[in-house]
Amino acid sequence: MTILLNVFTVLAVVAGAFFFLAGTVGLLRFPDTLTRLHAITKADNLGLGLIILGLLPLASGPIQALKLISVWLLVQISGAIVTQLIARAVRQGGLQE
Amino acid sequence: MTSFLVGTAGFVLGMAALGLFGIFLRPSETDRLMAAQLLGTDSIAGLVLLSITTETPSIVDVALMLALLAAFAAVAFVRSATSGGESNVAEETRHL
Amino acid sequence: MNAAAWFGVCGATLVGVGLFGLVTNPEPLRKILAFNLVGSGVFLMFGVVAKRGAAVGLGGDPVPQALVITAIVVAFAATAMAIALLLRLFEATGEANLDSSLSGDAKRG
Amino acid sequence: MTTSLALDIGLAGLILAIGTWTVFARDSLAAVIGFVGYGLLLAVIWVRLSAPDVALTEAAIGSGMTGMLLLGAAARLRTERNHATGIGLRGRVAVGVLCVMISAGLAIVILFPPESIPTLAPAVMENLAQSGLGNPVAGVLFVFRALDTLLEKVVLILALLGIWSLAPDRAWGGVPGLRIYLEPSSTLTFLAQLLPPVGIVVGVYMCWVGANVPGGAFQGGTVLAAMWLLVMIAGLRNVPPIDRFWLRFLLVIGPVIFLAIGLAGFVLADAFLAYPAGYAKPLIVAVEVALTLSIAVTLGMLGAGPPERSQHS
Repeated sequence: MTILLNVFTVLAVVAGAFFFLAGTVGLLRFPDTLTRLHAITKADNLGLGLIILGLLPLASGPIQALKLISVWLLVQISGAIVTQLIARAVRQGGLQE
Repeated sequence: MTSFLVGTAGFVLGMAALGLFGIFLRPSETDRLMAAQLLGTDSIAGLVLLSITTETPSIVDVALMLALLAAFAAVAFVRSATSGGESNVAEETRHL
Repeated sequence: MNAAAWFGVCGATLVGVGLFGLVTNPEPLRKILAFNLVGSGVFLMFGVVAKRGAAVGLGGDPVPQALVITAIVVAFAATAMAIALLLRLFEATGEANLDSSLSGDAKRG
Repeated sequence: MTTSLALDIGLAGLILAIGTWTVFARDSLAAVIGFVGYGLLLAVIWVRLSAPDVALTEAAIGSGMTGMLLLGAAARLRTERNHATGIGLRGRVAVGVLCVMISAGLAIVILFPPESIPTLAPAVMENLAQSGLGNPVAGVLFVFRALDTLLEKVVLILALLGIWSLAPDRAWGGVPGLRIYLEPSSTLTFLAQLLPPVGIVVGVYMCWVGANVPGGAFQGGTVLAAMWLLVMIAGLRNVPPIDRFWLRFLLVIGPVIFLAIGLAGFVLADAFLAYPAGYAKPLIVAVEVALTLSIAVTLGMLGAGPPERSQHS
């Protein structure tokens, strides 16, 4: 059982790290501001989610696990909204592209 | 397992560094703001990994704090970017 | 060289970089940033001293750590005050510039 | 453990690069954004230095509140062209040499520690049990060096007084000129409705656990202040005029209770800021709760800036 859980952790964390890589590559390679915004928000939130999923079996207790999940939810919500605000400011010309 | 997770934390922060160096060479405000966002998410991931590896539960609290407040600074910026150029008088009438 | 020493050297370098910015950069906002950089460099060195004092099951000496917390708060208070002064200066004169004699030359240059 | 060492060296290098960027970047807005990232990384470094209490403070202040103030200022000054000419090349070189020497001196001091490393950790742990607290840093802040902590709160209030006194005469007692987001009912409204309940829980939690694990009044108060500012920026609540009684009451309640307990120490425990035996923990928790409220209001008003409109206009 422990080995199985460890394999699960390693797989999920590696997958998460891959999405962080994808987010950075997207940020560096995508052609314009809006696509870059899209790349970092989606890929990084997914990466963080996978890493946290992988770490859940290692959490010291249910409260710790709950905290980990709420960190992810917070990043998810605030990241998505901030990105939308940035995108809107760019479209209205408040921010320089 | 411990060095694997620490290594992943290093990798994630390395990705943030790569993104930062790529972005800071571009002359775009939005890209720079994005790079700060990227660093925020990556730091949170790094902290969560370090919390598990060092078995210090309070580090997750630091991650929680960053998750709450990193967005806050960006909101403050977007607000100023959309209203900063206006004169005081225009804003005053808006409030009345 | 252990990890703490690396952070110590990093803190020492940050003090130097911050001082350089504080002296050479003419923009007040940048001076505020540089001032914060010097501060955080000093705090990091304190943190290294605290880390070296780890004993009796603690990760570090709590006295310097508590001092750094107080210092961060005081540095924030100073920064907030400085920013408010700068914005007021900008509002009053239309320029965020410390050197009043420069404002005439600046229009030419 | 070599992976950890590599991580630490990488972190040190990265923070040095970002710090250097904030000094040498041509555009001040870029420098300020760099500084926000610098604050985030600094929190990670404090974790690596086994100082989670400091990491929490740095995360709250460095990336959150300072970031908000600096980004707001940079955006307001964005239209400004700075004409100031810096020091000439010769001066720069001289300053550079001096700074390198200062850094080198500090680095030498930090690289060659004394034979027996001084530490107060055993002394703190020995006496901590008397206070009933479990977090040594909270013990230092509220028992062993309580005067520092009291004065730190006074400094915050003095800074707020300084900022308020920048108000023009006609606006005295009026509404702070916090720049709000100009689009009502946008996605920001949603964020400002969703985040504060979570933030209030986290803030109360930070204050509550501060006696035993990393956390405390300051960290909790900062989260509360950030949530208050978020609600005001989104336009869901008005910024209160600074002459409101409740506002001023909340501003001073923490330091006043702290000072009252400190003065009572003269009678009850023979020294200023000493706690009577057996009552240390409940008294400290009471002080922390009051301080959390005061800090939240002080930081919120620091973020809102000096009054700009009189409330009757």
